[in-house]
Amino acid sequence: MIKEKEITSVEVEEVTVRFAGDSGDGMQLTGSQFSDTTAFVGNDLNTLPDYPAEIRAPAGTIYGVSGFQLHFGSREVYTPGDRPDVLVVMNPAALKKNLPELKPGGTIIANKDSFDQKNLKLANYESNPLEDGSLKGYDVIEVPISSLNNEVLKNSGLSQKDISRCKNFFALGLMYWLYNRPLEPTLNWINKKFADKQKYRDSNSIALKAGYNFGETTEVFATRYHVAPAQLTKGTYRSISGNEATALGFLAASVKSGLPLFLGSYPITPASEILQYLSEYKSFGVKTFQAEDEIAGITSAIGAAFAGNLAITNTSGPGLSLKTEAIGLAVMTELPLVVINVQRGGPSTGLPTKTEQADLLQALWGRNGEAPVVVLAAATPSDCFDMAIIASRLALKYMTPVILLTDGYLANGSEPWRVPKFEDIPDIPVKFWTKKEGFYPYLRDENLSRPWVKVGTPGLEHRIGGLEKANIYGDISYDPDNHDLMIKLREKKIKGVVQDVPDLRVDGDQEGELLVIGWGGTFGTITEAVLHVRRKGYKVSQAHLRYLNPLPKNTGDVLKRFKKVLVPEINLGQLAKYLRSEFLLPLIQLNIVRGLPFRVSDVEAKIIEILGGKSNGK
Amino acid sequence: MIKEKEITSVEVEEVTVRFAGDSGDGMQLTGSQFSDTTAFVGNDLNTLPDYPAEIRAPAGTIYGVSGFQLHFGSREVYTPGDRPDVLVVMNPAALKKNLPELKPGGTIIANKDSFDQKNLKLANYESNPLEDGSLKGYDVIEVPISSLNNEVLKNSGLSQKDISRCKNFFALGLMYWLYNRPLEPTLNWINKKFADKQKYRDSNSIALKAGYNFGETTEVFATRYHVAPAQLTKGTYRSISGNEATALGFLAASVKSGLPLFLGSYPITPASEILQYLSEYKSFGVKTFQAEDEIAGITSAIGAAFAGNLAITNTSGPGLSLKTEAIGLAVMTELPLVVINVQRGGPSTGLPTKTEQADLLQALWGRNGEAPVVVLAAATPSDCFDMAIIASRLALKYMTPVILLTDGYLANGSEPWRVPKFEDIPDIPVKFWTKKEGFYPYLRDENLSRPWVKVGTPGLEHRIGGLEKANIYGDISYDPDNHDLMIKLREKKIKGVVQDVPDLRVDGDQEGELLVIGWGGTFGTITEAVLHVRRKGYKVSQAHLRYLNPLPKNTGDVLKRFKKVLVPEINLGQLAKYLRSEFLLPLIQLNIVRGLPFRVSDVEAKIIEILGGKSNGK
Amino acid sequence: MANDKELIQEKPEVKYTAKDFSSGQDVRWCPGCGDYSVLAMVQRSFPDMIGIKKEKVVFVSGIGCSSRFPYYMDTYGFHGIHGRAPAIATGIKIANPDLSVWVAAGDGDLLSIGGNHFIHACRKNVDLKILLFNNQIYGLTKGQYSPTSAKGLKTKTTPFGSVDYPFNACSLAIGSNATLVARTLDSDPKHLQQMILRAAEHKGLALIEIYQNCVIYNDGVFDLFKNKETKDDHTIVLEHNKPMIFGKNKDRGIIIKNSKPLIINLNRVENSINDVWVHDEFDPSPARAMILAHMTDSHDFPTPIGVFQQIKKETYDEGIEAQIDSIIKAKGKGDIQKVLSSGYTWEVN
Amino acid sequence: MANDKELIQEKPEVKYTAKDFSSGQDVRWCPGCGDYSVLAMVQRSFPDMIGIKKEKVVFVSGIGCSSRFPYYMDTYGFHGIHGRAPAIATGIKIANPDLSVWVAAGDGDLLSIGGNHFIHACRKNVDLKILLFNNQIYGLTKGQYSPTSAKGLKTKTTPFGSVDYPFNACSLAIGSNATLVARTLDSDPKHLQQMILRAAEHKGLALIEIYQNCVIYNDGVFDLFKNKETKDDHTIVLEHNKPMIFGKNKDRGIIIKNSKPLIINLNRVENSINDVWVHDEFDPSPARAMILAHMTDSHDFPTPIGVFQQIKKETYDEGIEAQIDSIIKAKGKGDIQKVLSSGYTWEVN
Ligand SMILES: Cc1ncc(C[n+]2csc(CCOP(=O)(O)OP(=O)(O)O)c2C)c(N)n1
Ligand SMILES: Cc1ncc(C[n+]2csc(CCOP(=O)(O)OP(=O)(O)O)c2C)c(N)n1
Ligand code: SF4
Ligand code: SF4
Ligand SMILES: [Mg+2]
Ligand SMILES: [Mg+2]
Repeated sequence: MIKEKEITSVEVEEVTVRFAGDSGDGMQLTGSQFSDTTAFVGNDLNTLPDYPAEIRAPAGTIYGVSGFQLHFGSREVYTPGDRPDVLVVMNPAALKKNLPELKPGGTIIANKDSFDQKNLKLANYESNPLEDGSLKGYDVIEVPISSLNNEVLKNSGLSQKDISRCKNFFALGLMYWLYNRPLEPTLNWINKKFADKQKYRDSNSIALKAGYNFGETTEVFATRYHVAPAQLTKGTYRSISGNEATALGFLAASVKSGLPLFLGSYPITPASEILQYLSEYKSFGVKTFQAEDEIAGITSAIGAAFAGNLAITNTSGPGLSLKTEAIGLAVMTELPLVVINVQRGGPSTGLPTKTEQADLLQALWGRNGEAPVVVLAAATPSDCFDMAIIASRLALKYMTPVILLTDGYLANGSEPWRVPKFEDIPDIPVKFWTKKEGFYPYLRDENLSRPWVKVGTPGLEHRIGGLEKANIYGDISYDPDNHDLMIKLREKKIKGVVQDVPDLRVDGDQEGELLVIGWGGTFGTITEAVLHVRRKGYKVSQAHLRYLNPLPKNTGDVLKRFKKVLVPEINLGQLAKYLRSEFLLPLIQLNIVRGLPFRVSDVEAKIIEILGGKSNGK
Repeated sequence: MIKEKEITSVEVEEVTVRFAGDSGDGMQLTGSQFSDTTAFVGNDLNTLPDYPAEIRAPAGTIYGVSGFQLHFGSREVYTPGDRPDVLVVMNPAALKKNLPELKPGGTIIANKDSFDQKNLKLANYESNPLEDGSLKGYDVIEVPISSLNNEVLKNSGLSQKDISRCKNFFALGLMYWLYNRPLEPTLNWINKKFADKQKYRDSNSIALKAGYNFGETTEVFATRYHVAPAQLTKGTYRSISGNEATALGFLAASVKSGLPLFLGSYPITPASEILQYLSEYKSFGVKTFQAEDEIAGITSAIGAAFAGNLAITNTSGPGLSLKTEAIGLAVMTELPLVVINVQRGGPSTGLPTKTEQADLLQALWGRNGEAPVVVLAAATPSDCFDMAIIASRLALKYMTPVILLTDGYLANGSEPWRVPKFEDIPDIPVKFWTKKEGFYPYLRDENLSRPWVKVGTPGLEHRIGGLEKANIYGDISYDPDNHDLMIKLREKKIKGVVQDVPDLRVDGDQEGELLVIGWGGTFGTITEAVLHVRRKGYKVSQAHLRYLNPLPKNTGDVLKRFKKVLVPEINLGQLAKYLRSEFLLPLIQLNIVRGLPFRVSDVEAKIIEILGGKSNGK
Repeated sequence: MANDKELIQEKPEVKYTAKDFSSGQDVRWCPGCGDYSVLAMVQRSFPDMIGIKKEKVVFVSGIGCSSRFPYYMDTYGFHGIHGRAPAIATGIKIANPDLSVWVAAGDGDLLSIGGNHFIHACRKNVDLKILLFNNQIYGLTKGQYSPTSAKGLKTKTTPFGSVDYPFNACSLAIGSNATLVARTLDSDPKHLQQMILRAAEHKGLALIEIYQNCVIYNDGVFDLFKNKETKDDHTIVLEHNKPMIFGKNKDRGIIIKNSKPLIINLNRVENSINDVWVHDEFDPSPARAMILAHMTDSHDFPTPIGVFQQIKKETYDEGIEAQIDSIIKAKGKGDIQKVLSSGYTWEVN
Repeated sequence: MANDKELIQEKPEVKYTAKDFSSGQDVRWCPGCGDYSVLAMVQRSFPDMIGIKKEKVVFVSGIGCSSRFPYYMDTYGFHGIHGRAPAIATGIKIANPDLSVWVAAGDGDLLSIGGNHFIHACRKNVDLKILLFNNQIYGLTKGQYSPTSAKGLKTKTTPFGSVDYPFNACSLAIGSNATLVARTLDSDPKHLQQMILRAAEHKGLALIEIYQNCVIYNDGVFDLFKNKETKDDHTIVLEHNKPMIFGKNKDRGIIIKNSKPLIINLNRVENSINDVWVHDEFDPSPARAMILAHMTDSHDFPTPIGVFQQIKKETYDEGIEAQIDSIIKAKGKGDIQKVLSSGYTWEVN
């Protein structure tokens, strides 16, 4: 029964959508297809998957729910969004789990068919929320997705199980209609993916189109949303997650430096993907060594660094703890090494699949003895690419271990990335020492770096190790004054890295009432919060640290230019501790440690609270 | 040729003596005998051995030199002394190695016989320093110790090798004469030691007496020193090193608490002795488990804590690094555990036999995630006993890991210790939870401690582990708000330990110009330096931290009462960093990292420099 | 969580049911995972263990899908950190030798990061019962290869196939002097239960290698040993004092020639069942167990299922207790005041 | 320190002397330590290794007396942290497979803290030559017992005697699938040198267990195998294809019965040299090597000296290189721009 229907088209600036369903419902695919299409139409966007902690929990249970959130808009988007405006739920468990996060008054698009006795019970619902009035206040749109999908595919020749697998495309099609997105990108993807499986190709396409048409024709939807393209820098874009960006960054550093890349690693959530991505690049000569444990991961990398490779090791919290002793060895032997730590919820095993920023002090000082290293932190998923290259550059230039901090949110979150032209990335110069004359293992150049000799170079046979080294000569030395000298030289070398650290940039007024300063993966949230409060008429400046040790040399100056400084962190105040001890300044902390990215609204509220709740004008 | 000789008797307040010789020369024994006798006559004293880094380096070489320094006096003595007043050298290598440390104008007592071609060469001497004038400015006393010793023992029936082994007793006898000490304590020791070896008993006694008589009769010595007894608290005393005191402290805690002691350990210098001492106490039911590595050392201890033992693990720097991850597990499972870290020179393998204070920040913050623990540090060798008991008490009361820091200097250094009456030591109450009603693994008492159930208790079967725990119930919980709550509860619990931390005591004026604040093993040096400068007319106060986390609650107040605060540390300023971040106060640092205890004179000089070089009066 | 069932009174003869060993927590393995069957069999076996009281039972694990095991048992349980279960368990056992201490560990947990603790527990003959959930993959971290994965296996971290030779878990245990080494299958509940009971009865370190199917990341690796059509030809069930024969018609036998196994066809007239190797579980020589362990190196030989070897010798915890007892017997209990005042002392008056 | 000898030019045929391999650093072991003889023999052996250039040689160690070894060799050297030498060495070998990578490790270093890295290097058949300085004690830390110390040994940490059963290093290596397993003595320079050369020639993981005397903390533990009067009765020198006979008069032989070794007296008429077990170094079955390894379990049997087993198979580093080569051959060298731009892309204009 097709008839003309009246549709209101509403222009919105930004929307947050969450797709949620059973692990088997294909929500990750649905989400990433929606993202790709959204990128294609020119919106800015940011995404975050929410995997269940269990590998494959029983179907229909709450802990089996898989989610994917994306936030897109016609202006710049920095986070995957706080609470979704729209929640698409494929079953009752998905509703149960995600409803608390939905924005008050938000829209729920529910697969009505799945709200049967069995699934309600699995989701611990006493009665059907679609019927018992408990969803009052939300805009609930019930769509019999399963049965509509079954209907259009009944002649597809697919088994019922396979037909059912197409229903996420139906939902996707419906969302495309709702947000005015073209079907072509996904249709192309389907064609490619199922190139030699015609039945699947056709069925998925049919389901997608059916969903779209359902929106077009049914009475249920009276409003359609339009989100205009954002103003973005010209170029070729792709979507990239932090883990993939990290892997690509080191691959690029390897090619740029002309050094073979060696990754010594042991799988651990949420860092394993870096190993997984890099193991794909054997055609670049990349060697990924899945070691027996984290200690072998790093010590093999130290061996590879000694042998002349670009050596890296990646891990997450508990693994960083295990690498502690060996990082000290890299400090003492002054070998280039990058340690990537994808922070997750701690302490101990903690919350392995969740995000946190609580490994900063460990990265800075968590080693026996005075063992200074360079510490960096990526700010956004795509920034991981840049920081990986910077980390490699600094490690090689200063012959030092570098700890690069990312986190679970950056690792799994995605954002559009303007693909760089490889030739635009500056070279990474590497000079191995080759001449016999004047060679001593602990000579120092103008950067206090010692010479790097590729093992195998004739005439330069030498020995290094973890005992204290005689200055210049590198022999074992128990001399008290030499020890004092070397302790101070190593410290000075790392302090000297500041010459390669760009000054801390302040966004907004360069001085004033309030500066919000963060580090690492909270960049997006803080940025969005600052933009929001500015729009509300508050004056607030923002700075963000990507270099933690050494800090940019103007850091103290920047902080002192503001009456108040707010430090939001997903820990109990680690950066705050550090900045306080460096600059003796009182700082205001915001510490919410929920294993999740900050909510923009939490940061906003805190800023407004500090500013006394009244606009301090523009 | 015996004749009356004129002897001047000089009264001195304090003396520092160093015995030095080849590893085989028995210098440690000589030193400890001298110490025991010195204690016996009522002096206060403090000693420090200086072992060669090599196990048994070739005889006569510089790196084979073994030393023993002791500092004794008629007033309180807090350190083994800076530069010795008297240097006893058994061979040229001992002179070569130790001369730079001798006080200008100091006395050298040299075994002349050993300054032969071969030994001079082994010590890298071009010419004989006893003859070439290079010792001008010192008071050099050449004694043909070897030949005199050979002479008196020629009829002893011992082999030449064994005769030669007695020569340290000759030297000891001579020193007893010089410092007016009785022979009886050592004679008694010899009689006991060689109870069934008459030949050795007689020979050593003869050598000892011969040395004494040599002093009495030879022309060479015209002066004899007298050091009056010190004013010491009444009681039974013994000499104790930090490692033995640590071991005894935990043994006492085990008896006091009624809990079997379990030590999970892996040997490492300078911490192995704690394992060695405790392995002697099997008759107390002590279980010492020498594990395959440090990780097994601590994780076995965690297992033992779960099973209801008083569980401890000991190590030094690199081992602490390896225990990092497991300490986090103990934080999450909230089990009582003491981790003893005997700090040594770092980073990495560093200077294994040397002392340092550079593991403080690691102890405080060197773990993944927010993993707060109690951190304590012993101030003197005998204080290790008290701190071991305190550490056990806090671990058991608050169900938490406690890190107890000592260092290589405390571990090996000795001081007189007034043996406590066991009944005077307060009990350590332990209540295992036994009743089924109302039991939940993560319930909290008034101290925020959770219940401890001895495995084997019927009806209380429960599971704990390293994943985040639901408040009260202890189930695995991924709930964001629960995580935030638990992170903050764990922090709060450790902060609450402050109720058991005595206020920071200030020695000297309670406010004023300058406070010197230290922590751990530098107590003696700082105390002596402060006493010295006070004697010189300067006004300076002193405070010393034994509780590092939480800090005594009046710490900030104390610091603020002084215009200037000096923080001397054998690291690059770790306590200073911590205090700055806590109290936002500028601090003056003194950081000398030579693998050795501070020299009193260095601290003195710094204090005087800060005070502008002129006495600020009394 | 604390269990909220009735307090089980200290009676000498408690009669348990399998349910008494279930903690009631929702089990969160993937549907079809082999771990379910192990859990069921363990819970069913405990009531059959004579003299074991459940409060004396501890399950210790590291990290992995299989390491969730302790949460599902209503006994004491400790979910440790990755790889450290044998060390934690050793501490528990030494601290309280009365306990029955079990380790539940994956192939990554026990043989990759935990390899050292494992071989040292074997060497020392600590009285631990180790259940190795060998699915030849890292399950929990979503499908990377493990030290027992077959060479060439394509996984997330070996997209072009692994170049590692795998560990042979039984060979490693034998090389480390474990005193009970056995293998079983998640799919054979009866045999699985037998092996669990054997471990329970053994005084000393027991390794039970369980071929466990991971339906998600390594589905079907053990099918050859499980499927009706192939299992008889590809497994051989070890029985003490029985000739080693196998095959659908029990017509093939193992003989040993020059310390190497050979397969003979018993249908041939020249071969007789009397020539066939007779299994001896209690053979103290490691050669037999080693030959059995390495029969899995090639699919030409059937994979042995059952007890490879069991040796009786003092356990580590017994040794520790005996030493303490003998010292106390000889010297008496320690006197703390005496120890504090030991060595050279002097009086200050 | 950098060596200050003449730069050795890249010539195909460099003729070295032992001195070329001495770094000239003062050797700091105790006088009489068995480590000296190993050092001398290693330095003497390198000139005999065909085609090895010294700049391609790396010695890697952990911590311990024996771990000072690299400092005394004028080759590349890395003195790592305790126990990690096999892992560091693996990284070096993978990064640059052209190098000849040697590990010098004590029994504590390799088998206690480093046990896991050791067994994994064995399993993977990484091309490392491991010299195990087994003095059955912790030397550097001054005399605590080690995992190879005999049960009952009194040491600083076992004042009442150790209750640990020791590891059998060769058994562990065999259980972990090492491809060359051999044993020698510090006191037998000729044999020591032979074993060093065997390790050098072997492609794959070679474990050379060296019974090494620690004069200070465990003096004389190997005397039975060294003293003129006892050594012939207590050791048996393994030679390929030779019957296993031993004894002062070479009148005792080893036979194998039911996979167990027995000693026969060849002077008896009923015994013939033809019955004696003939050693086969290349026997691929682990049973033989295992029997040999466990002959040390009791002093009733002579301790085997020599190569227990050598197996040829692809090394780990070869596998890695081969995989990379085949991928590049098939797909060409990677194009970085292509990788950066891979996946779904879109244009913003
Ligand atoms: C120190 C540390 N490293 C790594 C991890 C990540 N991790 C958790 S389980 C696991 C391996 C799981 O495999 P397995 O032990 O075989 O257990 P399964 O899941 O297959 O039962 C890894 C690598 C961790 N939790 N901790
Ligand atoms: C992480 C760590 N743990 C412990 C030590 C202390 N340590 C140094 S060497 C050693 C063992 C030495 O024994 P072994 O490996 O047998 O070598 P040996 O000295 O006997 O040659 C130990 C325990 C250390 N340096 N680092
Ligand atoms: S991932 Fe594999 S091992 Fe883990 S629960 Fe699922 S099926 Fe079992
Ligand atoms: S302690 Fe023992 S192993 Fe170490 S150098 Fe001395 S003799 Fe050799
Ligand atoms: Mg597994
Ligand atoms: Mg050793």
